[in-house]
Amino acid sequence: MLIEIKDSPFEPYQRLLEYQSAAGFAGKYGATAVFVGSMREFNQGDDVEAMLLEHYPGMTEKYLQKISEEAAKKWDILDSLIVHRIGEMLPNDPIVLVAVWSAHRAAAFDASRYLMEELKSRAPFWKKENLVEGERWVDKNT
Amino acid sequence: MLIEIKDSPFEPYQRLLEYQSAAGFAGKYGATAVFVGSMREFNQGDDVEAMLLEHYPGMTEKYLQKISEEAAKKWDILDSLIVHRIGEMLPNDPIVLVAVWSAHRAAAFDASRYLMEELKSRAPFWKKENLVEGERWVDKNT
Amino acid sequence: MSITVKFFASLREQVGQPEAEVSENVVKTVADVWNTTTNDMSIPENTLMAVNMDYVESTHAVKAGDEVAFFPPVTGG
Amino acid sequence: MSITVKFFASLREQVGQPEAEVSENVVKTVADVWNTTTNDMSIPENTLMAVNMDYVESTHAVKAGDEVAFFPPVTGG
Repeated sequence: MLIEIKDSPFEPYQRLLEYQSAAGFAGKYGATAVFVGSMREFNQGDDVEAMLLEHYPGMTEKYLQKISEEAAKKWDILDSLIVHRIGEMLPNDPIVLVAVWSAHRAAAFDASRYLMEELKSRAPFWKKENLVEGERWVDKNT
Repeated sequence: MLIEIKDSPFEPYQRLLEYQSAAGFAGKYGATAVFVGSMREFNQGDDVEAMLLEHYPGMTEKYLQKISEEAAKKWDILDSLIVHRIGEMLPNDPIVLVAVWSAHRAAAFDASRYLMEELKSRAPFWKKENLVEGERWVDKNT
Repeated sequence: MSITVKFFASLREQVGQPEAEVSENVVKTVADVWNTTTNDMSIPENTLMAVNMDYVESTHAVKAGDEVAFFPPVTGG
Repeated sequence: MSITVKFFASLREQVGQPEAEVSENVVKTVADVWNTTTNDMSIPENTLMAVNMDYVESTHAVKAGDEVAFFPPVTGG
């Protein structure tokens, strides 16, 4: 169970490969469910040129840890990984990676979706978009 | 929308990186949902040393294409990729990769799970396991 | 133009051959194809059947040029 | 030992400062902390509040050494 906050670009599939090679569960898992959230070049009908992702250092990690522990209690999973970007980013940059390993697929599917929904509703991150006309805070998660 | 049948080992995250770089939808997708099915070193309480994956050439591709088209009709997705291994394989080898790209996360989550469930119930593949005591056909998908 | 018949996985091993040919004159349905090509072997429960790579029931009619396949429940993924 | 107060994102900009300190002698609840540090600015609807990095309601009691935070709805992921 690992939580990472990154202030520079990361490549989610490369990170997964590294993490999985180092993990001790080769041959134990039959299922890996992965979600990657990326920055789109448009939002709410407007072109977005760049984005700033702010967070609450300490509380963010605490809540990501909390939801990871909740998922591990609710489902029979082997491990989970959450990586979240902060700072300045550009369209197509990965924002978040969630991965869950389990013996059977239902637990991996359910737990990865739970992690994403809980992250979106409880982890203290905030997005500010750079539009042609200026900046705006994203006011709610869809 | 791509379907691939591989008769030698493949690295799913490497394949995803390649596919995504070549795809024309950078900046359009906010969500990628990925599922990887891997060979476990145990099944139904027994150690599995190797596995043979047989398929029905032609019909397999037809059904993978069919379920990909169904998913694209049911959900607002940008693209999907299915890669499935056949032939002789060893524990920890990736068996299947399913990936779905969409603007928003619900469609990617729903469609990737749909593809896996339909693949498991309709695509003509069969597994034969090598145990210490001999071979056995896997008689049902769980 | 006869009918091509294919058997997969455990059914291929039970039937003892991967493929057979049958004349369209001696069979009307998929069930007839099974009986003719297997010498009336009883068909295992849950056997799946396809004609020209689409799932069908055993009562499905067959014609010259068809490809008929028999196989056990699928276990991919 | 006073109480540390933090403001994030759009609230930080509206309040005009990222952090403040308040004496534990002049506040009893999280709502008091807001009123004291913002000169009774009206609190935006949907503002979230945390004490020592756990979500709380505005009526939550505060004590010396606490870290109190105010921020808008979260938009990560």
